[in-house]
Amino acid sequence: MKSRYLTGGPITPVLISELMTLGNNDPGAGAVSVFIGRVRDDDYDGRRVTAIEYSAYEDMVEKEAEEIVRTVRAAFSDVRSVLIVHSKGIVKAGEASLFIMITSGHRDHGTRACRHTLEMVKEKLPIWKKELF
Amino acid sequence: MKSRYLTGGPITPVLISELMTLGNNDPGAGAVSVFIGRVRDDDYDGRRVTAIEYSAYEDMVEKEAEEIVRTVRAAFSDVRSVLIVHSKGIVKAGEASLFIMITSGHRDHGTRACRHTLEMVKEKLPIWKKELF
Amino acid sequence: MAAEVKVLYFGAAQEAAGRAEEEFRAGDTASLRSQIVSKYPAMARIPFRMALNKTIVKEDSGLKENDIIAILPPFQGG
Amino acid sequence: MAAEVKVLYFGAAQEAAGRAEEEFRAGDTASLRSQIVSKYPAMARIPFRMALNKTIVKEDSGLKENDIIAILPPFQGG
Repeated sequence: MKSRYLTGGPITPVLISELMTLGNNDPGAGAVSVFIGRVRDDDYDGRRVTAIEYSAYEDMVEKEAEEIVRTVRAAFSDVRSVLIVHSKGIVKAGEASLFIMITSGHRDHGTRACRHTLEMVKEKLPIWKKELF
Repeated sequence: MKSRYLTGGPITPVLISELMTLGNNDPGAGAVSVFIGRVRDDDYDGRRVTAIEYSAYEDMVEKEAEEIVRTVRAAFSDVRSVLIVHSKGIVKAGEASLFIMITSGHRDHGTRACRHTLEMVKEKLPIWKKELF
Repeated sequence: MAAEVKVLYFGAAQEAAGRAEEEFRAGDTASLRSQIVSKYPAMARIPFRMALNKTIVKEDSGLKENDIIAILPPFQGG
Repeated sequence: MAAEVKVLYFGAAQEAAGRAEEEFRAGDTASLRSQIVSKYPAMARIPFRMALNKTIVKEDSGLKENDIIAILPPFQGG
């Protein structure tokens, strides 16, 4: 992958566990806020989604994700780390395709930064999906 | 423990992984919002916190936590599950003492319900702490 | 009519009382509060609420035999 | 002065063009957009933005040799 923010296929429970330990070395981080986006088995006119194939403009994902991290850290001074990982390729229904983790001293900036990061990921990252049935 | 919402000692990374798999069986849950509270190594007049000992009125924790879950589910219709676990006993700096997980169809209710649950946990659960240095 | 009730102490109130629980005789929660503060002067500095059978007491409530009253300093969970 | 630039197609635009990338000659982004929509009529139904060297194009911009222009349908990540 050209981007550190993309991973091939689903974000597995094992990967999530690994990512979450990255926040564990900082005894000043009193709050860890995590958002995980998953593929839903939505119904489109009677056809059920079994998977989504994500594609991305990888170079630009890298640039925009770095900009999101910079913006979030500037806006929420209590934030100590920002982690964003998005899937590329096929992710089955029920599997995770997005992982965001914010560590912060206290809960207020952390929970707000997590939501803000999520909105910016959806708005700024050049990623597309194709439903598979 | 008399309450299903309390666990003895820290909420370990292994326990967190286990708790997070509880949300995995629902392919309609597109959003998983998690908050983890951890013991900070705060400084009190030059003395550094090494651990916190939590005590609780367990019977009342049970009753109040159930009420929080009911309230959150009623307020946020897209929420599909609410999980609350708090530590009792000694938790060292850097270790987790609170775990909240909300699964929801979409992100909006999930992230808001997570924050709301967190505020209610702090306001409603009869839990006390004692800093150890 | 005073009733025999069980009082549970938590957090800083447990330290102020030097015990986790004891029995009192009281007719209502207001009278019980006075007795507790008289017995343990340190309790006057703790802004405690009371729970009657696991429900926070919002106004003075009558007590009956075997009620359980918890003395609750400000919560600190989370 | 028209320049030789590389165009990358993503998402629905890639399906409309039937390819992932190709070369164009164009002097600015407005002229490039017209050429692309003329060549692939299906592209007219896609509300695409363009990125010039990884930065979203907000107003018509001049192009120079070897610029990279990405054709970006609405983002769908998250």
